[in-house]
Amino acid sequence: MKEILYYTWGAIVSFVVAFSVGITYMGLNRKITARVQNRYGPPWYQNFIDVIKLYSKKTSIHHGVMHHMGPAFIMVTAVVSLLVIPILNGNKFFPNLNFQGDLIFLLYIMVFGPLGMALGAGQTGNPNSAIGVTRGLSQMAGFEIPWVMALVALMIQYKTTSIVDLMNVQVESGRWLMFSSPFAFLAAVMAMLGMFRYAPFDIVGAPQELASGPMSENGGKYLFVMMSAGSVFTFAKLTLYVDIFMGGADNLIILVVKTFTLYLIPMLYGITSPRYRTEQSVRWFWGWPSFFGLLAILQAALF
Amino acid sequence: MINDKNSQKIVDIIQNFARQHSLWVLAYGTGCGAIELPPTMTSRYDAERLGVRGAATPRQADVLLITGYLTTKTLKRVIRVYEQMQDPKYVIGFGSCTINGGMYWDSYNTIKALDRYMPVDIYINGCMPRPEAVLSGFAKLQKLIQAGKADGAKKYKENLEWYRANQKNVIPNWRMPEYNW
Amino acid sequence: MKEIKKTVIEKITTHFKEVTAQQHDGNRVDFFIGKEEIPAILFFLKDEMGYNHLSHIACVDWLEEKEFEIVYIVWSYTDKIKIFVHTRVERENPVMDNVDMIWRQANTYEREMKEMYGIEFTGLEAPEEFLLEDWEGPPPMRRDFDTEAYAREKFWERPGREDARDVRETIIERTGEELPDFAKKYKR
Amino acid sequence: MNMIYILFTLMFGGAILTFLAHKVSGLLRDTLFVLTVLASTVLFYTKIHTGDTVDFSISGLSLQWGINAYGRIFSMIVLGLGVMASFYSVSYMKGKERLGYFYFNFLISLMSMMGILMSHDLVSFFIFWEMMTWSSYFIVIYNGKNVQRSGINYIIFSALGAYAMLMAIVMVYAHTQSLMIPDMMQAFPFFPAAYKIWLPILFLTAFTVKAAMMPLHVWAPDAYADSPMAYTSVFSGALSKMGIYGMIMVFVTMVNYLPDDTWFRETIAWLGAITAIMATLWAIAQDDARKLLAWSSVAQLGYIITGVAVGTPLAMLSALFLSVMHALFKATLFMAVGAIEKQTGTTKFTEVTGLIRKMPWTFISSLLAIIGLAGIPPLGGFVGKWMLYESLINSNHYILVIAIFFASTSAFLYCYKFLFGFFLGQEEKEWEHVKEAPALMVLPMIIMATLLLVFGVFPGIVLKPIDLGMQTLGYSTTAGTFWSMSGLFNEWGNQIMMRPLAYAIGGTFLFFLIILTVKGFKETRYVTTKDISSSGEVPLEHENLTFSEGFYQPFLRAVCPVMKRRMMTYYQGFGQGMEAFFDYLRRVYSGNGQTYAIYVIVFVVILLLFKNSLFG
Amino acid sequence: MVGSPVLFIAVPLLAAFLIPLLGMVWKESIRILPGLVLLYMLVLAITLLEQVMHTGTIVEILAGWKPPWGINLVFSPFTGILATLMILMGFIIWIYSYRFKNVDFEEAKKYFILFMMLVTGSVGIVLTGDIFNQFVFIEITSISAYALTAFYKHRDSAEASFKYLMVGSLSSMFLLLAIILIYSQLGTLNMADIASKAHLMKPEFKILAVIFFIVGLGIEAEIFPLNGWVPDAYAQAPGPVGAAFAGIVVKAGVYALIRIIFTLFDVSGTHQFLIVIGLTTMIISEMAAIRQDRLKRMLAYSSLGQMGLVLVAFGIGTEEGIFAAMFLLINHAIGKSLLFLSGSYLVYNSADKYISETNGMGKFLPVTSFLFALGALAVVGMPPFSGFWGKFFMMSAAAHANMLLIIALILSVSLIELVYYFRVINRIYFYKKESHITPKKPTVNAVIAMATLGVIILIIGFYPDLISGYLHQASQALLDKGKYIQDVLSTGQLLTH
Repeated sequence: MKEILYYTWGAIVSFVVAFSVGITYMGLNRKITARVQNRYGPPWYQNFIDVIKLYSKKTSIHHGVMHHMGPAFIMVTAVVSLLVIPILNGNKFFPNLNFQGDLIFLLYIMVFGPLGMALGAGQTGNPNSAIGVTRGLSQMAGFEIPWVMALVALMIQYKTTSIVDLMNVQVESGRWLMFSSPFAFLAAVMAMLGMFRYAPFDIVGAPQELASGPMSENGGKYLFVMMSAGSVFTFAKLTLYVDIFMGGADNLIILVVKTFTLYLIPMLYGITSPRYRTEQSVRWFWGWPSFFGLLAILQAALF
Repeated sequence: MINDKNSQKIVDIIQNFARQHSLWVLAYGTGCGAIELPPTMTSRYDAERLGVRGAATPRQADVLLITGYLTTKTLKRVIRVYEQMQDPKYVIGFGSCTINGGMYWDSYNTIKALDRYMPVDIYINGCMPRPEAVLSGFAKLQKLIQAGKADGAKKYKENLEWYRANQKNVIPNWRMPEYNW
Repeated sequence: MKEIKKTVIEKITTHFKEVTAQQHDGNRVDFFIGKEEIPAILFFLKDEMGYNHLSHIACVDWLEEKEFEIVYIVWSYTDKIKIFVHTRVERENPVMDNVDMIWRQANTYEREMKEMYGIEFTGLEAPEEFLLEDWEGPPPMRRDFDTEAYAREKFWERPGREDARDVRETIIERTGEELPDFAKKYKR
Repeated sequence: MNMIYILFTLMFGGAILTFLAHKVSGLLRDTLFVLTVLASTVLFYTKIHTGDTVDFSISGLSLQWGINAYGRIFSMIVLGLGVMASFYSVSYMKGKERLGYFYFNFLISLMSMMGILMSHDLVSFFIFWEMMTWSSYFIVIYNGKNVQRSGINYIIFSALGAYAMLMAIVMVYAHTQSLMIPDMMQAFPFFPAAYKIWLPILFLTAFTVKAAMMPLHVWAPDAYADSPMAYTSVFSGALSKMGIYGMIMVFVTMVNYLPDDTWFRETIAWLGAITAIMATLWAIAQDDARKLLAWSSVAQLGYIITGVAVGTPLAMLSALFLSVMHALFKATLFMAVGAIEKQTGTTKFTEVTGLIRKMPWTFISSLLAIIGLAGIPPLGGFVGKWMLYESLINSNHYILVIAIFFASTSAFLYCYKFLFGFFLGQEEKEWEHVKEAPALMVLPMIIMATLLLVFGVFPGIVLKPIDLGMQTLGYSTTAGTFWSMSGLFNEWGNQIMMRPLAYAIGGTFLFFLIILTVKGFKETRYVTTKDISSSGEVPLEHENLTFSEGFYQPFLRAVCPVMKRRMMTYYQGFGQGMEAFFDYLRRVYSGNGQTYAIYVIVFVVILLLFKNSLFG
Repeated sequence: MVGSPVLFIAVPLLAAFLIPLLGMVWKESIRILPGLVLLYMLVLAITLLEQVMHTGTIVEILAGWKPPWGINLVFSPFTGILATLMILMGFIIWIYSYRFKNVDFEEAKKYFILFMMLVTGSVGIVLTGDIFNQFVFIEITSISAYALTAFYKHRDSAEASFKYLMVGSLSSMFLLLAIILIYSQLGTLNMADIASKAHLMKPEFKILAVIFFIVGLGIEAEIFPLNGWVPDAYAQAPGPVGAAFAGIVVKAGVYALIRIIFTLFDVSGTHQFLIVIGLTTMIISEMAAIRQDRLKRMLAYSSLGQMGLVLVAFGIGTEEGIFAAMFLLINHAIGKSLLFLSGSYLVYNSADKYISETNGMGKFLPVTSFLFALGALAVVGMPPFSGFWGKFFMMSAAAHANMLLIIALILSVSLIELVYYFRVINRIYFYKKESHITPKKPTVNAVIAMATLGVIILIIGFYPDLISGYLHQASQALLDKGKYIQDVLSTGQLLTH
């Protein structure tokens, strides 16, 4: 009983951490974007305010059960991936549901949320939502390829499908996988650009064209849930990358530093990019990123 | 505990703070005011530092900007959009056209006073108001929100019949879903 | 250019007996013809003479003459000549032949004229209201339609602008311009 | 009399009685039909035990029927789906024509599938195989739509496969003088070298036709789409698995003994993967739910084929597990399409939208089935795919993993399309009257969807009989307990966290759902799907803004280079070429008496000229 | 003892002559008499067959002359089965055509006379042990066949009959040449005698004789370049006659050819020749069949293909092969007759007998269509119908003889066969009926006849052991040349009159 309480407490803390870090990152993203555009920009805590405002909206509407449950789907995905991804090296406090094969598990659970949200978006009957969903799914079929290639390369090279094993490898050897498997890292990072859906891969929710796509009917508290889930998910994904490529982290500060460094990549790439059309982005992912993925597999298989 | 008056007050303060500093605007680009918004939002005036940010759909928006004259045809859409927004919601009327018809005072298809048809929280004067005026309008709105006085939506809900009568007077062929908040 | 204009006029006048031609400077030729002949002349212009671009269909309200004048403006890419085909219909119950089978885009102009002037086009495909949504008053572009009175009656007006005037009156006052007779007659 | 005889007599007699009862009364016919399936299922599971056999002989050929643990895996699929589909079809087929014919062929095909599983000799195997072919063929053309295309394609390819198998059977028979499958297994290592190559190829031709593998798949989409949905669930769920059943036997008994089996395995595995990819892409391009599911079936079978071809114990386990799962979810989906077809009269995504509130149970079961199909945890599909990936990585098929994963990721696209097309989107006035399908149709779907969930959380329930079956095939046991499954590169028996994970997922889900529903969301309201933020416009009653035309156009534009050519074009070209050639040859029969007389003379002359070389 | 083999010749011939006489007395008798006769023959044949299976070949000597000089009839297991099959088919076709030309007495009389002649001739070909006698029976069969082909007196049927006649007379010529050659060399016409003395013949004469026989009999046996008459004749003859051609006449031709090759001469290369010619026949005719747009022509070509398959099976030459060939022969007789009988109802009222005119008949003629489908499935060789077993045995025989390529060829040709039969079945069941065709309901006797065939197909399909015992004996009998010679020439069961 005590153990369960302990783990629950850990889960809640990790959720809070992920939420605050993630939402801060998003705020920083806006700030940095503004600075790059020669603006003053909102304060770094702007997204907190936004989230609170969204939560304090008095009304919200839904178009049916699936629409109502859509945000829950994505929240569940975010939380479960957070539970599965080890947050700190060898830390017992943060929950760690990891197991052999959790990489494959993560690959699939990560689409559970988007798919559930897509169902919710579909039920709204808003054509923009459905168009956004089709674009999102198409893009997903694009970036999953280099991402999987990178993971498979790692799996081959280190003979494991467990994240903890990969982290241990790095801790023991003292070398980060981003240096020992550079191609895998390259492919994975390129896939990450699509995963975060920042420009140039933001056609999914293009605000001017699609009215924010899948989210176009979500307001108020639904948007609140989605924004928080998004921030948790952002943190979870970054942590995953840090875990498998950058040797994990020993404490939260290092984790934040590493994740933020990693987060700069999609952010800066996004700020300075225009937008791809769907088929262009899909082809982009099947081009160089997949080529690097292939190189990574070759490297893993041959050396 | 939530029903406790003091804590409710604190919650109100936090909520109003958040509402005040996070204004997602839905710019309904009618008339010439639409062209004033790009400078307002971009580098020169940068409304985002006030927390003002564009929203893509009425469902996500807090503030509805009516940027100029409204024909009866657009009025219908504007009302629809306003009713789709989530409470709390605010309306800002831009320019003299929304106030008294402006130069369209004798047009056969342009309304001449926006507040007869929907609750307006702030009017920004001018023909057209410049970005500075717009920003000051936002600041004024923020003050109103902070004071809890920006209750256009409440007014609309309470006086719905009056608004509806006015709207139907202008738009004879009324086929819209019921507003039942 | 002149030769082309001449041949055009010749051709039209030989084919259509009751047509009067009028030459203008530049690349413009005007024809005046009865309204029954309009489809025929337009077909002729398009098929025989290569005037396959319909630029516009305009309408003029000749209130005093109790007539509408409808002007079809067509253009040839080879001749580089504009041809204005004028015709007149009576103002009471105006009915005109529909020409959107010659040019599909004529449909747009005709629908507009139907709403704005109340001219009926026989067999016009007009599925729903076009520019004026929920319009109940008389066709607003007719000159005898009193915009101001209509607006005052229909829309609530904020007090304080009672002295607002027709901008044309102000202009006339300031410039001291002489008004034509018919305009005086219909002055508000 | 032996129980096995009774089983077949029951099924065959039931088929004939059902056929005859059609003339008497509809109720009697339906009752007989369902009773036959139920009774034979009960009989099979209570009276026939693993290892039971019965010997007999026909014209000097000694034959044997029986059931082993391997056959039991598939009998689970056949009879389980049979029972579900029989209940379903009683309701689904109500009011259609020629039901006696339909039920007769339905029962015959069930019987022949059981026969295939219970044949221990090649001749009865072949006989049941062919019976399965024609009975299913007669159902494919039952609707009378596209008969010349779907029906003839199906029968040509099936016959091609069957004849290849017949060839192989006579080769085996000529060589071993025995038709027993175990004898063949024992004798195979001692066959001549040419036989060793040809026999597996010939057998695999037969089996891959049924399993719809790449170059031989062209019949499948049409045939699946054109048969009545009540049968397609069996057709795609169980009948195609007979191909897998045979393939596994071929791989276990023959390919394992090839001197160099790598190229063989690689070829088949890659063909399976390409099938999966291409069929997935084609499924994405479909606008008709039947076609979409048909292509999706082909794609799913591609995974299974890859698993079979790779052939490590884990891969085999995953292939068998996926077979069971595929039977469950694809049957559910086909039944859902059937229910929608029954209620609305169409299966096109462009025509039906917004059924979720009208047919909630159908939606829930298809949602579960789709989640299973997509391989998302915690449903059954995930376990199978996981094992497949692990086995592929384990056996150094790196690129193959990527290919399979690509197909699997792209599958989300059509999965979403299916759910969106029918159930989501705007609710239309045209479908306002639509009600939930009758209970007899909904129940099987719900049962199967529930089973999918149960098998996903407790995969041991299915893995245990599969393990027993694999031991029959000569694999060592793969599972110690219900819970043990593979850890990659680790010993067998490593605990996985499926159950805690399932709890975690379910728990969090419920938690947030409750939060969303109760706490702080009191002001949440339902608004109709017409009330959407479309630039302030109010859609009219007859206006449907649902996005359904050209659904994945951008994606298809991205992949269009590979979709330009269709296999069918090549086959059609070949067929037309052949017919032209035949037409040319046929002109020797000129219809002219003089020509014929000349033929006689010429024949005599030729014989006389070459008499010494011909006869001696 | 019910009777002796001679009755198979004598009774129907007598009946054929009696038909017009009795017809003067009682019109219905011309219809009943053939049936009675055929029924009697059937009973006799089955009894004799049962007896032969147990006790050995019956050799009957006519006119008291002992072989090799006298005329003799040999009722061995092999010939017996063929004769029984022919009589059975004759009987079923009689049932079918009982109401044939119901109003036209003269026509019916002709038909039944010719039909009896046809059966007599065919049975005679099979039973006789004398080569010249065989020639005579072949002529009887052929002439009645010419007449039956031209029965409808259309331009087309006359043309078909003329083609048949022309090719047929060529065949007679060659046959006679062969017989003359043998007689000049060996001085005997008795088959057994020839067989025992064949080694005395000069090889070149022997080969010449074989070639003449192949050409002469090949026309009746419908081998490739000599079968141009077949489609026309089958298509133009009345429906039951087509069935009789497929079920009776061809069998006799094939028998004669096989007897010459297997028993009479020991020429090497004939078996290979049979295989090659059989394959050629099969391939070309199946290819032709798939391009036909008329139902009966399609069936005729298909029939050619089947006979080619039978020849290939004989050509394998092993006991297994002959067993398979016999199986195929029986299946073909039953299946193809069923197809002809039911098919002629499917296109009964259409002028051109196009396949497209069978569209949608399944609804209007359910029984006929079902039986047609059954026949098609049997002919194609779909298990569990009778055709499958024939094909399977044939293939295993070929595989035992290491002829794998042949199996592959046969299977690919079977694929073609399957395609065109299934096209027709699709049309019958799943197409919309052409409005101008009014389907004719089959008469009761026709239904009985067709249903009998259908039942036989099912029975053999599910229980091939019913006939396979007989067939094994028959194939042994054909292969055991010495026993044949011995039976005929010396001991055996001699029936002397």
